[in-house]
Order: sequence, then structure tokens, then C-alpha cells
Amino acid sequence: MIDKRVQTLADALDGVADGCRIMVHGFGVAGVPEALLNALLERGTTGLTIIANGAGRADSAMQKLFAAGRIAKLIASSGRGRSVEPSPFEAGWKAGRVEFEIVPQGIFVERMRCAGAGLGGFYSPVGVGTKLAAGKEVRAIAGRDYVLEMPLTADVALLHAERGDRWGNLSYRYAERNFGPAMATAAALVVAEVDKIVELGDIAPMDAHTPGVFVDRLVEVT
Amino acid sequence: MIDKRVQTLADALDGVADGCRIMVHGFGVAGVPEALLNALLERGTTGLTIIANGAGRADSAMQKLFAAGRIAKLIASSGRGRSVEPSPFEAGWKAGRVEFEIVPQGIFVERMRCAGAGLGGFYSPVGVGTKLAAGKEVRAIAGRDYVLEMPLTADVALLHAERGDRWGNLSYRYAERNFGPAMATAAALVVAEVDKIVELGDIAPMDAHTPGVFVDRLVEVT
Amino acid sequence: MSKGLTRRQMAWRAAQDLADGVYVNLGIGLPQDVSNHVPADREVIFQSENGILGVGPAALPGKEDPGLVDAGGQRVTLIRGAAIFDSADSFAMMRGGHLDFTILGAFQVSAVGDLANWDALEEFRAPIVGGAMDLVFGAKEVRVLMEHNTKKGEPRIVERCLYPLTAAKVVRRVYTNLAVLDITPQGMLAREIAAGLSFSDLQARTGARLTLANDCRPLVAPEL
Amino acid sequence: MSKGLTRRQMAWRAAQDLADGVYVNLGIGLPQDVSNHVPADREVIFQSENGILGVGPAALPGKEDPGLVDAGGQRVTLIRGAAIFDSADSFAMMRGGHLDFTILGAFQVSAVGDLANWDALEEFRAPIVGGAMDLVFGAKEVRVLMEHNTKKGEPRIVERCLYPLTAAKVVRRVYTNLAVLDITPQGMLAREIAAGLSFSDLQARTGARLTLANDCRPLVAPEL
Repeated sequence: MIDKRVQTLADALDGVADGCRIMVHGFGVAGVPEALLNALLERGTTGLTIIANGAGRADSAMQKLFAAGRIAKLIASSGRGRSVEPSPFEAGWKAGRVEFEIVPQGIFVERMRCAGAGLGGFYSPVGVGTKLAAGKEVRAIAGRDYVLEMPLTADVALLHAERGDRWGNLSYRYAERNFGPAMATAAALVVAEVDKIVELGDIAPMDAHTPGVFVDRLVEVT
Repeated sequence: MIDKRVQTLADALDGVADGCRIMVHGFGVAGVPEALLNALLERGTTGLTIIANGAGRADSAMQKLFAAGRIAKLIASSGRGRSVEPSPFEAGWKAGRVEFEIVPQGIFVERMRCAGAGLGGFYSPVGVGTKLAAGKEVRAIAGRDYVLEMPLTADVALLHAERGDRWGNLSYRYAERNFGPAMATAAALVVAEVDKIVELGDIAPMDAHTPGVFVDRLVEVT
Repeated sequence: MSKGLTRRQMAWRAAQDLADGVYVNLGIGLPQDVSNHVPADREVIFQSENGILGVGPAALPGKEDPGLVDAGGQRVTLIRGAAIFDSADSFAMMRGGHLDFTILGAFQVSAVGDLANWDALEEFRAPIVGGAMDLVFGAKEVRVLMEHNTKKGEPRIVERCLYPLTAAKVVRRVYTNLAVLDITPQGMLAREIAAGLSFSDLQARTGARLTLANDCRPLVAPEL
Repeated sequence: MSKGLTRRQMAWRAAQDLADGVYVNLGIGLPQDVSNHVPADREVIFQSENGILGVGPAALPGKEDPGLVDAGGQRVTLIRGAAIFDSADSFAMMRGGHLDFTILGAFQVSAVGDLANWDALEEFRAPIVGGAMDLVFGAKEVRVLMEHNTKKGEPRIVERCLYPLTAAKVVRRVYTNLAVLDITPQGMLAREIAAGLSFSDLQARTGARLTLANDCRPLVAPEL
């Protein structure tokens, strides 16, 4: 019997080690696995590379991880939130304690999909001629310039979904979906926190936005 | 007011010209726009390139198009059905009247997605060292060989969906979805036949598998 | 000297150019207000890059849904006919040329349509590229909506951008509080100028050389 | 001479090696029958490349759903926990290494695991590559299920494939009516041989050199 449910957040993070590359789901506040991030903070894991759309809102668990010095590098499309004050991430980056690789958001997600889909790379028109394409191979195809983008992988992906079942099927609420499906395909270990664990069959086949094959563990959070 | 509905199959195919490249949705019998294909046959359009997963079942409208000599080229992953006798496509191909470009199914759909997603090409591990990769650029990435695959576009895509609305949102029934979403992104003109045209709002936001922005015309068929 | 339009009026002005049936992505900040000013007889569909086509008005207090935020973090609603998808599909839609317009904010726009809107090189703050770079390489037409000058009075329309570029030669039209400007092969054309402002006043507040359109009209908007 | 297992028994044998919890794609034809022989105490999830994870048994007559066919064109059902997706996502799942096994039919398999299963070079028929080439480059392990010999008695296991390759060096295990064979760095190893057949009988019906496994066992299956 396939049963990917675990009982505690600590169990969900079992094996997540110092120096891991961790994808973190969410866009703004929607879809952020806040409970897993708080558990990661509690766990004490350090030297992390975080791959997420942004550095997190003020008072978010992610910013607490930055404040606690646990994150060595951020790969993201956004380095700041709407707060007036610089965030712990910004302070760390400006002080040289945190590395920051900024990636256009669509390339960020497409590189994860590329990895999860078993492809070796793709040619993208985005950023040609800008600082963010510096050092990348440029190639003219059918009269337009493209840069070669490479797959983006991780050791772990931390996701949030509204519902999950014991096979790991995940159903996201509206725009909480965002980066979840791509991240679920691109990490070696995929861990989801869900608002509710439901019976097998309760998620309709069309609503399993992330099919269970991609998910390794899920934990219910309240 | 956005209204992509048309009244007749003939209106749906307005402007589809001799020599067009046409993507045809469907896998086996599921999702095939059979009414549009029959209308295409009636229309008399010829010299077509058909981009579809297969050449069509015996007695399908697509095989009738082959039998009528309307199709100059087929790009597909399969050249035969389960019939014991060779099909009109096979007869035409063997006689040199029809060109056949065979493409592995996953590359077939990924090349359409690539076109629809504005990318210039991608590196794929599929087919390396086989006849189907002959002539393609090969590149070693992280110790594995990949071939460069290019976008696949069309003038027209013909789709089938269970439900559609006046904005062009399409909802597919179960596995009728198959190539529909990718084809809808990759063709200049996207035409859908639907079992039922419903009121705007009747397709739930999570069930609009092809958002209306990709669709140009839809027609109800019975 | 005339300050021209208010920020709401600027958003109103940009909204008037959106024809019935167009698909539009709005940048974070001022551009988001454009959706509130589309004439009632037009269906204009707004995309939000976090995975919504058919973003509706802000949610009423107490009616917010945790799953419905837009790219700017606002609690929003969906209109009838909306569709939801993941980020990979959302950016495929944008980059693949399926949206008619993107209307973005900017730090600077150059005379040839270079856009700088992701890194203001601030001493204590980090940059945000978000989806802007994908959008400007993908949308059929790129428009900018911004104040004509910085708070310090410096021009945002310049001969050459000082900040890192989002993209070169992509902006086609700029809406400011003082003017509507088109970037054309013949240079930057003043199409509309705020009431009370002469062309030379406008030129004086602009860091790039402008050309006066033959049919230049006053830039006007209703009280809002 | 022994004909070994029936076709149903061959499918049964391949099914016994599928552990609880594995994800499997079955090729068209004989491999599709594998799903009918998984031991009842195991959950094995079958993927169909047209966009189903969790394919169930064939639909009962009169209960067919037009939207539920598998890649072989059979009218199927869904099991509880099934998921539906489009072809791009389906092949991303396959090519990205997310499935544990693919079990395919073949025209020929070589001693080093080369697979030929898409073009039999027939005079009047066209080839089908379908999803086979994607699968063999994507699944974690590739297994073949086929008759040991052609109808004319020619070996399908050969030193070198005569037909165009689907992929080189990808097959790890072959199930036939006569044997279970593993392709190993030390060559092709006979793991199980059909009752009534000696190793030399098997070798005589095989076009590639075999090695007898130390622990070679009889290939047996229940009456089915």
C-alpha cells in the first residue's frame, strides 16, 4: 500500500541536511509552505540554498531563516517585498553574507520544468542583451536572438496544497498553484504540507494538479 | 463583447487555404475534431500538411482526406492504426504521393509547447543515436547527449472539447485533453468544435484547461 | 507649473486605449489601477502572472479568498470566464506572444524605447525583476505608465537609461502625468500634452529629444 | 519442443516483479495485459501516455466513457486516486525519470540491450514510434515482454538488431515465453528457463550468446 503521509513536520523534513538546495513554493502569501519553513527553522539546518520566487514577506518564516543566518544563497526573481525597511535578506545580501542570483520569473519556472521534464536546456528570448543574460550562450534562431537556459534542480521541494491524499496527489486552491507543479517535478525529495488530507478518490482526477507520482511525503497542517 | 462562437462548420473553417499546415487534436478516437475534419473534406481544401498524433483510424475523416488526395504531408508519431489492411495514408505514402515525417510522441508535443511558449528550441535526450535524430545537432550536457529540437508551428489547429464558452475557454473530458492544450498555443488560428457551448462562468476557473486567450473560433457540434 | 494628471487619471488614460476584447497584463503598482477604469461597454481581460486570466476587482473586506491574490499581492476576485493555471503555463502564455499588451511601471525609458524597471541600484535594497523581463520579450505591445519625473524632479525619459536594462527597444507608448508619447522610427513623438503645458515646457522636463506630433492633442481626463 | 508460457502467463510473470508502490507504463499489445495480473496485495499504478496516471480495468460493455481510452485505444476506467493531464505533462513525467518501469513489446532486442520496436520495415505498412522512444530514454528501467521467436521461428533476441533502433543499450530485463533474461555487464543472463527446456535448447532458439545464471530457476506460471 502506498502511503506517503507522515505524522509530524519533523518527520516531513527527515534527512534535510545542511547545505541542501531547497525549492520553496509560493507567490506572495499564496501557496507558501509556512509550517514547513518554521519547522526548518526549528530544525536548525543551515548553509541552505533557497530557490523561491521571492525572499518572503516581512515576518515570514523565510525571512526568519535569513535573520538566523541559515541561508547562504537565494535564487529568486524578487529580492524585496513591500516593506519600507530593508529585510533580513537584503541586510544579509548587502553585507555579503548571502549570495543572490536573480532570475526572471518565467525563466525561473521554465528552468524547473525543464529539469523535471528531462530536458537538457532551452533557448529563451528573455533577457537577451541585458545584464541577466551576461555570460550565457546566445544563438540566433530564425532571425531572433535567444540565450541558452539550463535546468534548475534541487535536493528538496517544500510545497503547500489545499488537499492531498495518501498517494501524494495534490490539489491547489486557485492561484496557490503557482510554482508548485513545476517544483514537484524538479526536486529529488518532494514534501507537501496540506490543509487537509482526504481519502483516496476524494480528489477528482481533473483536480490532481500535481499527480502523486511526484510527491514523496505529505503532512497535514492546521 | 468577446464572442468567438460561429454558427456553422463552414464559418469555422473560413480562410483555411490550400497548402495550410493544420494541427489536428486527438489520440486514437479521443479528442478528434471529426466534424471539422469532415467539413474540411467537404470544403475541398488540398495540399495540406497535417500535424497529428496519427494518421487516423480506418473510416476516420482524416483517412478520407488521405483517400481524397488532399494531404501532401503528415507529421505524426504513428503511421498506422490497428486495421489489417494498409490505410489510404499508407498507400499514399508507399506510392510517394504523401510525405511522412515521424516524430516521437513526446517530442511531437514538446515541440508544439515550445512554439507556443515562445522558446527557440530545446535539448532532448530522446532518440539520440537513432535514425530519428539523424541530422540533428547533438550536444553533451552534464555528461549526457541531447539533440536540439525546434519549435513546431501551424497555420491552423483543429480541436475538440466537451464544453466551450463565448470567450473560447475549453474544458476537455478526461483523456480527450491530450494534445489540445499544446496545439492551442502553437497555431496562428485555433478552431474548436465542442459538444456544448455553455454560458460564460459555467466552466469553473480550474476546468478551463485551454484558457480562452488561445482560441479564435468555436462551433457546437452534435 | 502644471502637474498634469493625478495618478488615478493616468491609469484612466491608459485604460481608454484598451479596445474591446484585448488581453492585458498589468505591472505592479500604478499600472494595476488601469483595470478599474476600462469603459463599461468593453470586455478587457486581465492576466496576472501568478496564474490567473480574468482577474476581477479587489475582494471586499471579509470576502477575501486565501487562494486569490494577484501578482502584486492584492486580494482579488475572479470574473465570470476566468481561468486558473500554474506559473509555467502562465509564462508560456506571456512569452509566447498570446497577450496583446503589457502596461508596466518604469524607472526610466529611453528615446528608442529601452526600458529600465528592475534594478534602481539602491544602496540598501535588493532588485526585483519578477515577470517584467519575460513580459517585455513576450507581449505583443509594451506600454509604460509612470510619473514624468522623479520625486527630485529628474526626468525619467532619457536619452540613455542609467539603470540596468529590462530590455532594449521594446516600449511603444508611454503614459505620464504630463504626456502621451509614442516611440516611433522617427523618434519620440508627443501625441498628447497636459492642459496648461506647452511643448517646450514638456521638453524641458524630459531628458530625451521629443517631436511634436502634427495632430497633438491636450491630455485630459475626467475628475476621478 | 516446449512452447513455454502462454501469452497471458508471460504477462503474469512480468507482473510478479512489480513491487508495491511502483509506477509503470505499459506498451501497446501484450504488455497491456500485465496490469491484469498484479498480486492483489500490491498497489501498482499504471500510466498511459495519453494523459492518465491510474488506469483501471477495461470498461464494462455499455459503461464506456468517450473520454477514457488508453494509449492502445482500449476503453478503460480510472481507479480511485487517478490523475488526468495533457500530453505535454504526460511526456514530461515519462522523460523526466518519474516512472519506475516501462514494459514494452519489441521486434528485436540485442545482447547488449539495444531495442528495436518501432519500424519493422514492412513493405506495405508504415511505422509507429508513438511514445516508445520517449519512454525508453525516460523510465528508470526498461523491460521487454515478447515472444522468444517470430512466427517463422526466427530469434528476436539477436547479436545485433536488424531493424532501426528505438534506443541503444536500454533494456535491462526480457520476459519471453521461454525465459527471463537479464542484460548485465557480463552479458545476457538466463535467470529463468521454461519447464521442459534445457539451457542448450534455449540457446538454440536465441540469436545471441546467453550465460546461465548460477541460480537459474524454472520459469513457471499458474494456469490462467
